[in-house]
Parts: sequence; structure tokens; C-alpha cells
Amino acid sequence: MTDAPKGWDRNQMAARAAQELQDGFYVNLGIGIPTLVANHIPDGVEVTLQSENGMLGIGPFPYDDQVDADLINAGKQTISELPQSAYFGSDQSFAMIRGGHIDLSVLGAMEISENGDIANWMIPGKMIKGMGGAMDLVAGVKKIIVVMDHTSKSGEPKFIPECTLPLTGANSVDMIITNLCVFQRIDHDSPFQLIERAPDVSEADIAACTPANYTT
Amino acid sequence: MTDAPKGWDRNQMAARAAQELQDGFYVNLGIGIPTLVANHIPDGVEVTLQSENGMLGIGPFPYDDQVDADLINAGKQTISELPQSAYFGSDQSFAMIRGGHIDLSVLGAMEISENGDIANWMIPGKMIKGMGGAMDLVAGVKKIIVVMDHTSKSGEPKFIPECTLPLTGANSVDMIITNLCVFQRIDHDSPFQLIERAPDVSEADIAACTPANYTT
Amino acid sequence: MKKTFTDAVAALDGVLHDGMTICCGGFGLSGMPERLIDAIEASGVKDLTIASNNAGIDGVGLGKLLRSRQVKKMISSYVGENKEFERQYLSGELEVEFCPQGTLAERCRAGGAGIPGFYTKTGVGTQVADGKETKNFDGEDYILERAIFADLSIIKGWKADEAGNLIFRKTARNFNEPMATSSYMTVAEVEEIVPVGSIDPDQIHIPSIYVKRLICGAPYEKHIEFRMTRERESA
Amino acid sequence: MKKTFTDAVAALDGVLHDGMTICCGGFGLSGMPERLIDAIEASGVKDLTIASNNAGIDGVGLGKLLRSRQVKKMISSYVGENKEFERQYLSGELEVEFCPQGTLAERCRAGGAGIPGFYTKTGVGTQVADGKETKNFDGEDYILERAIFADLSIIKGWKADEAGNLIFRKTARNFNEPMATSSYMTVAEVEEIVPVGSIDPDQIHIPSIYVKRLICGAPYEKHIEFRMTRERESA
Repeated sequence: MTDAPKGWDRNQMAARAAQELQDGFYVNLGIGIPTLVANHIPDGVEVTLQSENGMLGIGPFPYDDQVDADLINAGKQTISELPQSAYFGSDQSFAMIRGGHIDLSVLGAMEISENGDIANWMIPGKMIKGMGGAMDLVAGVKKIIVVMDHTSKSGEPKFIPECTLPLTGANSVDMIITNLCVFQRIDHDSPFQLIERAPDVSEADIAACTPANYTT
Repeated sequence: MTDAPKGWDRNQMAARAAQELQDGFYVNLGIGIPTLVANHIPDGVEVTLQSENGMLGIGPFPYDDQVDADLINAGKQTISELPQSAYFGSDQSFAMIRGGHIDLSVLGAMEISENGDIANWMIPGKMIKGMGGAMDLVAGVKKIIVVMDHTSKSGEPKFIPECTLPLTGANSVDMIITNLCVFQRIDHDSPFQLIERAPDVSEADIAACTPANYTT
Repeated sequence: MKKTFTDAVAALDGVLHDGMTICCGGFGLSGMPERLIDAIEASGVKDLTIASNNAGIDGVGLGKLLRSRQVKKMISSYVGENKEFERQYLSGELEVEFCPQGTLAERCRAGGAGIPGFYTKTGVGTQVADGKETKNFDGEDYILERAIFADLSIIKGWKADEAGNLIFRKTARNFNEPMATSSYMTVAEVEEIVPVGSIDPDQIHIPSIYVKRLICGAPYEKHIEFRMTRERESA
Repeated sequence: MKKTFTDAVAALDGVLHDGMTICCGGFGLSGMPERLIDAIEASGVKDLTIASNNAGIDGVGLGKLLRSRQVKKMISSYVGENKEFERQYLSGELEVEFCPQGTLAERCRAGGAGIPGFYTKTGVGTQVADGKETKNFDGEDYILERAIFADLSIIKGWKADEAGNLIFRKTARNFNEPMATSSYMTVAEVEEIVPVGSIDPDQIHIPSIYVKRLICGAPYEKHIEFRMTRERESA
């Protein structure tokens, strides 16, 4: 592999994803970098965060004396509620997700294929922990943004012609934000297009570590 | 037709149906004679009445100064609530019914066939008003009791080999209470058996106006 | 994003078009969204397909849209108490799809939940099964019913906060609950709009995500179809 | 008919048998029915199939029934944080059916609602679709998922009245809501049993019809998996 430039850091990637938020959106954020998106919501944009264990309107982590075991997010972390919060059961929560009522989800991924397949739930040979709500989210939410490093820790590309890992969803992803650049496509029949590069990252840098076909 | 004996009146038929109620039962009562069953609940038996428009625990008609347009039964009549009442939406209401959580329903009928088919929603050539919740009830409730006159106003038998009217449900009925007698069957593969006669009604009286096959 | 509108006409601005499908809450006249129905009548939009448990009564509720001939098709479980409905239906001017009440509720709930079809025992062996796929599960036959997902849902609630979290009152909840989910444009009328934070988050019947536009329709003079009372026991 | 029992062992008397299927509420350790799980452990009943979103953690919640080897099969969406689970699973002692979280919730809701199967887009094109029927609706593929209906459901609520009407608190509701409906023998543990009439009939999450037996399990020391806090801004 070439010695790829670093590009954006985690917070910058999250901030880039946050630019996709629109006023009034209902949004589900995955664990890891996607969680950081909540710290970068643009001024004047009101967004309601959904937690798939049964809540709309996730507040910040609680103060120490407000921790409540009955109030957690989908990552099982303690959280707080907001004046506009609402609680509901898991069946209702996924009715919302599956029914396309959530505008946007930001997720991590291990691999994305050039036709928008996503793999982020299991590695054959390793202990399987389960897909949780990830398959429901990628199948149901209106717009799926993946935020991930452009290459794996061992330097392997993650945006590839075809996923090698078992899929979480087929033809699901609308936008990919990596530390190097942003790809998006206008619909699920179109190829991904490179629309943005991190500072000091060239088209050639990206091409060198991106086996997937994409337009520029 | 023979001049059939009158047998039980409406209240006696309702009282007979009420003998099938068991303590703790959740029950849905149809319009007409079935509604009267609520007046004959045996002592020591607690029954919760369901209204398919979204209520458990139907109370009596309200006092004049308690009438509430937001509190009606499935017949669109004003009712009252009880301390143990609960409200829910129509989807939840029929989830209960379809899911077999209601123990018993008492309904009227135009025709019952000897294999337990029931017809009570339309007469070809007449204005169709719709089946309402009747098809859901006969398909979903654990035990279906039909309360009806043994013959129609014009003297035609109503418990017959095969229904002539469009069905509300196939092989659904567990017990038939008429003004003359009671038929029941132990399961949906068995024939109906004549188990009880109104005073002064003979087996021959019943046979004379019952073309359906049944055991005695 | 502001969800509250001054009146029903404003709340429906830009979302009505000829030939559209509308899910409408209510059971009989209880819990029907009457301000929104009035605004649909005033708009003159036509060739509507309306999924609603009932069709109102003459000149009241959806009866108004029948009177004005704006309805092409009704999907309902029961349509009694309506002479104009009867006339249009018998003359063939109005198409009617009769649907068992529980199946109708579930079809709308399924549409809102991203489920295009489900199996049910209701209607097996009856006219309702005609033309529908049948499947056997564990020895019993079931029919496949299709989801309903509309261009617009109109519902009536009791209270809502400014974010769109909504609660119902008593049996006026009925079909308003599933209908609230069965479109991406649900417009709600309520008796009172309260500030955000006024409704306990554990007690919200319809979370704000489903309510796109909201009006206060008060004051209401609620209709009663069959007023029944009992005498007070004398002392 | 009295629904309240003195303790979990009494409430489960007569309903446990080897090889049975149990639906269990909770999300992680939040809202898990721990008193009832303890009573199942004490009973020694075995070869259980348990549908539950998670499998507890080592020695806590369902982790206890794994430790005691009473579980034959888990139907779950996510099973991290559990070494004993991992050991039994990798050695083949424990069978696991992974089910997407929303599909699991809907399968239990469907079972309770008399719907034997439904179609969903979730899992199309993945391992989850293997061996399942596919059907095309309006140009899109969906897979057929089967309902889950158990011999027993165990749930944890916040409060219930003596008739069995039950309410939850915050995100402890989760899978307890669909699981409450997915059997004809739902046993609930709550933090407080209140007299009939104490809960507003408009605010009941699980109507009494679903709750067959009821205990108060208080006092609870609730478990937190990941305690996260923020600093108060200095004045």
C-alpha cells in the first residue's frame, strides 16, 4: 500500500456528516464516530435523535446525581431526557425505523461495496455478537451515511468492488464519509461519486487506496 | 312449517349465554340480545367486557350529566368507564381479538351451518353495510357463542346444513343458543350436539325446524 | 421546524391533489378530524380514495365529502347511517372496498411499520378471501392482506405539544392511532396545543415523528350518534 | 380472579416445564425481569428456548440461566458482554438464532396479534434471508418472517394495578411491551402494585388482559452497564 495521507480526524468526519442534517430531521446515530455527530449540529438546525431501544429526543449524558438505570441509549449508556422526549416499546421503535419515518442514520462499517452493500456486523471465524438493530436501520431509514476510516488498521481498503464479509444490507448506502473524502450517489441505481476531498488529499491518493469503481 | 313453541325469551337466552362466563374472562358482546348478557353475569364471576373500538372494562350507560362523546361502545352508544378500564387504539384492540386473547364472544347470526359456519353480515340484493368487526371476532376469539331465534321471522330455519348467505366465518361457532334449545360441540372437528331444551320444548319440536344435522 | 398552523386550510396547504389516498381516523363520529375534513371539502380536491372505518353520516364528517362528490373510493368496514352513501354506492358512482375492521386497522399499522403484507385468519373462507393469496402455517389457512400507506393521514387528538407529541382521550383514540403512522404527511387537529414538556414522555400515544403539521381546532361541539343514559337510583 | 402473587416462585407455579419457550423482556439489563429469572433458575427447569433481545451478562439476568445450563437455544439480536455465553456457543452446547432487533420485536408483536407471518425488507440479501421465502411487492423484494408465540412471557413493569393494567418507565419499556402480548401466560414483576383505579385508563401501556399473574419485586437495585455522566458547568 502507498503511505496514505491522514486527512480528517474523527471529529472532522463527524462534523462533515453533521452538514447533512436538515431542520426537523429525526436521526439515528450509531456507536463510535457517528455518536460524535451530535456535537456538530449546525446552528439553526433542530434535530431529534432516536434511540432504537425506545426513545425520541436523546439528551446529553446525565449529571452524576441524575443517573437513572431506566434511561439508557442503544449502546446501554446512561443518558438524559429532553422536554420533547417520548418513550415507546421496541415494536413501535422499529415500526418507525422499518417504516421509513427516520430521515437519516449515520453508521460505521467494515466494508462498503461499490453498489452500496454494507458489511458491519460479523467477521467469519470470530465470535459473532449479533446484528442488533443495524440490519433494520440500513433497510428502513431514508438516507444512510457511513462514516469510516478509508482503510483498515492493517491498511486494507474498505470501499471495494464487492464485500468479502457477510452483508448487513444490500444496496443500502447513500453516502460514505472517510478520513480522506466523501462519496455520494443520487439514488440506489447510480454509482458513487467522489464529491469532496480532505485538505492535502489528491484524487490520486484516493484512487490508490480505493479499488471500488466511482465517478469523479 | 309447524307451529313451533316459543321457548325462552330474549332475556332467558341471554341468561343462558351468561352461564358460560367464567371468573376472569375477557368477553366481547355483540349488538342486540348479546348485549343483554351483561345483565346476567353470575354472582362471584368477574368478567371484563371489551369494546372493539378500543376499550376494556365497559361500564353501564352513563347518568345524564356524565354523557361523554369521547366514550362510546362499538355500537356507537354512550357508555361509562370503570376503575379497571383501559383504552387503546383500534390496532391494539384487534391485535387482542385476532391474537386469541379474548376468551369469549357472544354474537347474533342470520344462519349457522352444521359445520359451524356463520353468516351474519350481508344479504345479497340488499344494501351492504359492511362486516365491521364481526369477521375478526369469529376468526380470533377463543370461544364463539351465537344467540339467535331458532327460525327467522318468516319461519325459515336458521341452523341448516349449509349457509345460503355469504359467510362471516367458516367453521367458527362453538355453541348456539336459540329460543328453543342449546347446541354445542367440543371442538371444530365434531358435530353439534343438542344439550339442553327450553321448558315444554320436545326433541321433536326442535327436529321439526332444524334441517342441520346434530347429535342428541 | 414549526409544526403548528393557524387553521386547517393552512395546515393542508400544498399537500392536496386530485386522485390522492387519505387515511382518516375516527370511529363513527367519535374522534373524527372534522376541521380537516371541512378544509378538504373547501379545497374541492376530488377523486379521493379514503381509508376510514366508517363514512360519516349524512352531511357530517366524511358524509360532507360524499355529498360534494369528492370521493371516488372508500375502504371501510361499516357504512350504515348514510343515505347519500347508499345512493352513490347503489348507482355505481362510488366504489367501496369492504374490509374487516381489524384487518383495516392492521393494514394501516403495517403500512406505517414498513410491512407490505401480513397473514391473517380473518376472512378465510369468506368473500373477503376472494382473489387473495392463501398460505398454510402449522396446519391452518391464512390470507395475505396488503398494507395501506397513504399520501396523507388526517387525525384528531386531544392534546399535543408544539413538537407534535400527541395524546388521545378515551375511545376517541380508535383508528386515529394506526392512521397517524400510515403516511409521511400526517396532519393532526387537537383540542389544545400545550408547550413542549407539558406531556409526560411516558404517556405519549403518538410520538412527534409522525405528526408533520398540527392545528388547534377548538372549540368542538362533539357529535353523539346514540345517546344512551341510565336513571340515577333514587335515594 | 386474583392475579397478584406473593413472590416469583408462587407466580410461576405450574407453568414451567422442560423444553418450553419463553419470551423475556428487557434491553441489556434495563427492564429485565430479574425476580422471575431467579425463580426459573431455582426451579431447575431445562432445555429452554428463550427469545430475548440480549442474553444478560455473566451471572446477571439471563446470564444466570446460561451459567446453570438451563438454556438450549437463544433467539436474540445481540449477545456481547458474556463470556459463558461465548464458551457454550463456540463449543456447540448452546444453539443461537440471530434475529435483527426490529424483526425480533415484530415477530413477538405479530405472535401476540394472531399474525403468523409478515414481510419485511430487513435482512434481504443477507444471511438472515437464507432459507426464507422471498416475495416481491411493487418491485421490491421482502422476506417472510414467522411469528414467535411462547409458552410463557416474563416481563418487568414499573407499576401495575391489581387488575393487571401495567405501565413502564422510560427506556425500561423496550421489549417488555411486545413480549407482554406474545403468550397466553404472561407473568409480570413490577416495582409497585397499586389499587385498581390508580392509573389513568388513557395511560395504560399493557391492558390487564395480557397480564395473567403479577408480583411486586421491590426493592430493586437496578443494574447499569455503562455509567456515563457529564460535568456540571461551573457557576
